[in-house]
Amino acid sequence: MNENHTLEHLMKKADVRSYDCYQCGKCSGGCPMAEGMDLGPRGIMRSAQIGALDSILNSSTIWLCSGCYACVDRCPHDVNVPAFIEEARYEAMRRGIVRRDSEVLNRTFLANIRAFGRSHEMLLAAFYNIFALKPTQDLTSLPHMISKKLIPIKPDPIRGVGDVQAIIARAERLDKLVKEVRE
Amino acid sequence: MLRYAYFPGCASESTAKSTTLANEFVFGAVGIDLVEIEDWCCCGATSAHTLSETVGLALPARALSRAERDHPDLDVVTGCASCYARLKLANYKVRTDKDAAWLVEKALGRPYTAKNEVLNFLDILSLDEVKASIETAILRKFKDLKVACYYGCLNIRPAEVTGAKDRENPMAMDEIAVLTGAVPVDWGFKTECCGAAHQNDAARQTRPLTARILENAMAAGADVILTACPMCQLNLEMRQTEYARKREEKKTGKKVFPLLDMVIKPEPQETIPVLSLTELLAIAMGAGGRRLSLDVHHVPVGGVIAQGLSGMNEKEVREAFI
Amino acid sequence: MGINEATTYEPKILAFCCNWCTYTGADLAGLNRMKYPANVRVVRVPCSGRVNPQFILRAFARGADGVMVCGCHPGDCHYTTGNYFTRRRFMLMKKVLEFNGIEPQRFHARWISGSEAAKFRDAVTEVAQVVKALGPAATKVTTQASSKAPASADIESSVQKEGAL
Amino acid sequence: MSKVGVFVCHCGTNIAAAVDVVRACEAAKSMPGVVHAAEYKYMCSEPGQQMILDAIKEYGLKRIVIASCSPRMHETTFRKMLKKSGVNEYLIEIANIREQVAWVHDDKEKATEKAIDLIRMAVAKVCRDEPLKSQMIPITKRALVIGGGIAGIQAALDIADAGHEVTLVEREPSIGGRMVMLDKTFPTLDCSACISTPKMVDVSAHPNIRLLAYSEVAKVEGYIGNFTVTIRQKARYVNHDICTGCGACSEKCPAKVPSAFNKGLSKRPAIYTLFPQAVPAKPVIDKDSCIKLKSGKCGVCEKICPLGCINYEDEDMEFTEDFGAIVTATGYQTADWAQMYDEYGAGRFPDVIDGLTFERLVNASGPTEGHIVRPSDGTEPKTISIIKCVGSRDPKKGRAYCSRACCMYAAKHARQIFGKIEGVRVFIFYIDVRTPGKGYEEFYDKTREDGAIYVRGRVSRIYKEGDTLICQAEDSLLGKQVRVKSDLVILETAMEPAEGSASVAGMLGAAVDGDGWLTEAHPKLRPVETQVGGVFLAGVCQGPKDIPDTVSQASAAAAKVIGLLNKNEMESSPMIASVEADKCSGCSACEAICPYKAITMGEQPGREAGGNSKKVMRPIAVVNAGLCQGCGACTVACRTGAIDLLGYRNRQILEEVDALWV
Amino acid sequence: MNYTEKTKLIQTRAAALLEAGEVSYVLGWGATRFADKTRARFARSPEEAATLVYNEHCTQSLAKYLVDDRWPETRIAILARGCESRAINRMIRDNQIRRENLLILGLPCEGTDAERCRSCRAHDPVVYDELLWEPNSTGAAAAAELSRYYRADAVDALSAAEKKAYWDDVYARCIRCYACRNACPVCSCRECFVDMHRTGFQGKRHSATDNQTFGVTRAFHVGDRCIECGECERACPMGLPILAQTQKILKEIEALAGDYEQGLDAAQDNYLGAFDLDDKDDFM
Repeated sequence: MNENHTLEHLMKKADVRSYDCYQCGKCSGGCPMAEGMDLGPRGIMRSAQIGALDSILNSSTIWLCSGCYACVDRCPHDVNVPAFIEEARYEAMRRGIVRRDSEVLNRTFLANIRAFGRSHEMLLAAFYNIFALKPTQDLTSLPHMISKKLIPIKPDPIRGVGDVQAIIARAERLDKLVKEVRE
Repeated sequence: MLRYAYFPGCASESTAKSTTLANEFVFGAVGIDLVEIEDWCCCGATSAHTLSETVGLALPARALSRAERDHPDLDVVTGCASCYARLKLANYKVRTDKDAAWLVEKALGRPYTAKNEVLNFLDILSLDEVKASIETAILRKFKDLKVACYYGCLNIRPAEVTGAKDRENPMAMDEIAVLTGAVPVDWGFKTECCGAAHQNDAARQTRPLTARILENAMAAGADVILTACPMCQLNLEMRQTEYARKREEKKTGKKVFPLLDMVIKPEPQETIPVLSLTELLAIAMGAGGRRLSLDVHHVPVGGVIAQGLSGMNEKEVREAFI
Repeated sequence: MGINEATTYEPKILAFCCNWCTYTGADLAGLNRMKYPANVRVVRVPCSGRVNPQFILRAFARGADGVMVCGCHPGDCHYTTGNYFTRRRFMLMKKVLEFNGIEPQRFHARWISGSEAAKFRDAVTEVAQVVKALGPAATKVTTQASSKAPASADIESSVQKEGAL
Repeated sequence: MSKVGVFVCHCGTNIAAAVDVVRACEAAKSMPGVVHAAEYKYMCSEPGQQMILDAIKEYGLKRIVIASCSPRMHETTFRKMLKKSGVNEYLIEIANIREQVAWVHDDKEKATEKAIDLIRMAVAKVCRDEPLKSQMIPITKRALVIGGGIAGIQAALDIADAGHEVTLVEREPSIGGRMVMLDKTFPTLDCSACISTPKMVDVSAHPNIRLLAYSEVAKVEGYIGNFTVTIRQKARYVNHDICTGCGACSEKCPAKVPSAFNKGLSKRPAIYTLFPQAVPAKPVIDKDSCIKLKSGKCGVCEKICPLGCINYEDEDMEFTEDFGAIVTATGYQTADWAQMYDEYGAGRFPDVIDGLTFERLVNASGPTEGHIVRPSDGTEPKTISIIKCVGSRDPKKGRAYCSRACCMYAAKHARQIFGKIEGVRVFIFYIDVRTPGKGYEEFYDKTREDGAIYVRGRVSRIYKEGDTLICQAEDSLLGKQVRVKSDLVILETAMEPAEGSASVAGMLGAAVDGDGWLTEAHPKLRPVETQVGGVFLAGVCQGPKDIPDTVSQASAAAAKVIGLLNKNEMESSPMIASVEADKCSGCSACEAICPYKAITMGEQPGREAGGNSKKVMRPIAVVNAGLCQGCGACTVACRTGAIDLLGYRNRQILEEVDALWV
Repeated sequence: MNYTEKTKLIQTRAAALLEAGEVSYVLGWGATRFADKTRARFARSPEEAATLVYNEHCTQSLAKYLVDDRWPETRIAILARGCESRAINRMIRDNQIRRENLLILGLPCEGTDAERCRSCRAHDPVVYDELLWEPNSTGAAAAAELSRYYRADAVDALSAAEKKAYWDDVYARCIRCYACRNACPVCSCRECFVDMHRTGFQGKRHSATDNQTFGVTRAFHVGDRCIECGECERACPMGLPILAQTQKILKEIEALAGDYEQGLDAAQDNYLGAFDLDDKDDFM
């Protein structure tokens, strides 16, 4: 598939048509994460319009979207930007393009679930800080957390942890399968 | 008696201790039976679906399919907006998207038909009969306690999945809070994303927006922010000192070093307590502070509760709540 | 049917076109010198709502290989609502023709506006191809002695007659 | 005997190059009914026409077929020619062998065959053509104008000046419409009231104009030249024949309700005139807020009125009038943005107002005497945000179309603000700035020069922080999010068809589009006419437009009306439906299908069917020749074929079909 | 109640009406010389009323006779079962007869020998002035033996070639006697299209093609108004499946527009005489 095809395919999957967008900026105007984004939702749509898949896949926007859907809600043409962003993010991952911080968090998170079946926020934060090389992030809250016993010292895995692992493994295989079928 | 299959969510076991206790208290008091889904697992929010669409649907579907198997007549309810969003989406996708339904079933290795609804606490507490029970269960009323109700974005949007009618200025929570005598304020960030999902991996980007929510609530004259989600709650209160110091820095121009604060312990800052809606209800229904473990809050809540429940003396307050 | 027959056989297709949209569109196709097969014969009617299903039956009974009814797009009718009735009428007509053993591909209805010359060309070309592939209509074949010869022979004879004129 | 003459045109080489015209002509000679066939280079030319006329004489031709270009080109030419020859001009058919044969087919053999087929079809049809005669319809020389805004006023004045009687119907107690609510008009910034009130006075003083304010059209019957309209005059409770408009009653009336004219910024009494310069300048009682009419107590106005004009027993009055033409000028209303935009506060914030409210706020004769203040606390705003396209260009929450005037009046509002508040900051949020009009771009330039800051980005939401409002948007040219602290926010809302315009359209039989605007007969070539003969469009009821365009369209509609009314009678097309009364069974299927309500089922004397020929009164379809437009939909509904379309009779079409397979 | 009792009731009521001069005649059934056949009978006097019969052989629907007396001087009484009453509604809707001219004696019906009764879905009269006996609730509610579109379904099940062969056979047998038209209560034109010689809708040749043209055209004329009484088939001397064509039209209308049943009241829209902005046009 060439780049234009891929872009079209991603938009089709997300049920988004680039011509629907007339760049009014209402999405980026209301996006809570916009200030931290490079393209922002409007920029994503603009890039799609000019066929710049590359700039979409390499943007921070696809990693920073928090999925609050405020943009779609207010969009005069009902362009589902978050759905498109999600598809673009999967495509980026398929190509090995990742944002380091997000990757560390997400992988740590999933490892957490694989290990225990549930997520333990403070454990997650601790591991994240280590792997992301940000030892001091949120350190100020640590004393409170410890003193109020909000962090379980030794988390218990759920009984079905094996089941959860199997589900994740199967789901990841299915993802690959779907991708292959598509190509 | 209303019965629901209950999905507590991971936060209930750690940071949301007080909220979890309050949930149990309130639902017990109004006579709603929450049957915990047996051996539930994490819904995957928000990393799983970031990485993989199928994993993101399969994890919540695991809990939902167990609920469907064990309690075929019960709708599923959760008290966390993040969990709600994932569970509801899995439910919605299985109902509306044949491909997704197929993937979910294959990944789970067992059927999930999505015949039952997924609800959040607000849906249940807003029922007329439940509101009536809340009213009778309330023993003491707050006075002049101004509350800013924060709904959280994921309880409300996307509209096509949640079916929420009013997405900019919802009133369901305000209408429940009123029952306790609290006075909801009109403010501008009821459904704005608080950035909880990215607090770890994009701290620099998310903290300003969390701070902005707090500032707007304070500007609207609120004494306390009410939340409908433990993730929102933790996120809104956890770094308040840091935000307050940042504001101070902006005002005075004097550089602030958060880590240093751990040692020098600066003067108390301009902060706003954050309570979950069920905590507010539980207190009005007579629950004590110790019973609810209200001391786990990062921003102390005792003062504002005492002020709201005027007539209590300071000693009673101390004993009851802190 | 053999390949040779298929190439020599030229179907005759009757098209009822409304004066305000499709007829104008057909004229525009001419103005733009668009090319399409010469199989279609246009009957000008004021509105597609003027086209009585009986006209179509008559055409088939006479040996038409294909019939088209074309009008303005719904909502654009020069007479406001005419084509809405057309739409209902010929949705049913198509089913009834099929029910009566007439290949439904021989009957086509199209919305073609006055500016859609290319659509007219494409529609006529498409219908001509479809009908040509079907071969001569068998509607005229009857089981009674009083009836005329089969349609294919009929067309041939009519072509010969025209040639002789 | 038919005695058909066939004439094949070469059209230079246009036809002759692709069609063997000689062969076609020869073929025509042996077609049934044909007594003469000829071909010629240019049939439409003077000598070509002469050749046909000569042939008619020489061969005694009774019917003519011309194989040439499209009938859409020269049908009328040849009809005119026939008129000269004494042959009825409807006994002619045209075989279209240029646009639909010569120009579209390369194979000369096949093209010629097709041309011959088309000629044979035309011959078959022409043999069944009947001589038709167009009818003359008398015209009532009076016009009705519905709506007393600037469009209606202009149209009424123009028609009246041309010497025709006009009745102007306005549902509000005064004419003036939206324009008198405005403070100034772009691009000249002249006072809106100063230019519109003299016209209003002209209307009331014009000897040819009958002004019916506080009235509505209740029913429309008839057709072009002959409309009968029922008008309902709402109960005014004030005898306008003796009232002098002294205003004492309004002053003393104890009831106070929000003034719709002032967009709720002030209150008005129950007995009121819409505004000081109202025409007619006499009050009416609003029965929904009058204490006396609601509860029977009060009666202050009756006591105070020196002339005894007050009549609490007044009732709605209906009467009918005849007209030859109708102009609809029902105008617009602004979109109810509070119902559409939760993200703009859905009306919760008093300092978020729409453009029309701002017009009242900034108007010297408005409730604040022209001081721009915040409705919430009466203070003067220091920062004002203007948001464009509220309800326009928004297919999801509002209207998909552009409301056309907002870009300009947003700029006008900015300049009005700069003129009134020292040191004010004005932000204008826009998606595009559209200024197609004389002097409009220059006006926009001046607005920027005055200091308006244009921000390209649709405001995503408005929220409150303390006392101020924050407009959160993206400056999409910078790609940066902006939050503008504003003391006052003005939403430039979309124009929508006025409430009730659809029902007026329904009464007239005129079409409305998906948005509710009345539809013109042709978007380019017949922009002020509707599909219904004798009904014309003026102003915004046809689609959003600004004042200059509205006034020009009103004058254009007036010109059309004058043209119609200057005639004593008009010719109607004879190609209409006709009923064979004997065959009609009265089943009324045709009545339901007629888009023009041209068919009625009249009880008529007729004979009972069958051998027993008792005379009875029975329902029979009757076609109103004035209303029928000749679409032929009824003919298909009629199973018998009792109703048929002249010029396109069932038999004629069947003959055409048959001719194809001889 | 058995048929003898019902006949008695009819005779008594008819005699009373005629005695009182309330109606000029009572339209019902009378005996013939064959035990298993009845025919229409116009009882004009109390004595004649005694000749009226009612039994399982009353296969003929009486309604069509009303169009032969559209302008009666006194009211006409008619015995009306489900099929007659629907026909009456239909004829009122088409301005052929007037309700005020009729005194409708409703007869809840349990079916006759006729084949059409086996697919009847409306045994009880839908319009009447008086009911002569109470509806047999079980009888009315009982499911019809044949499905509503049984004839059309049978043809629909055929392949294209089989359909053609089927109709070729049917229309080769048709003798175009127009009995179907004459019996049909919906065929109320003063002059049928087949008789409009000048217009020439209908070819005069006696060929299968022209016969089929007649059949299909007739189906189009009555299709959206058909009350499914089956009189056409009862009248057909060749025993042709005439209902198939109208059933097909009703079946398609139902598929396109949902529930569609005619004759239920006298103010229904005809499908082809109305439209909906959202009508399907997937044949485009």
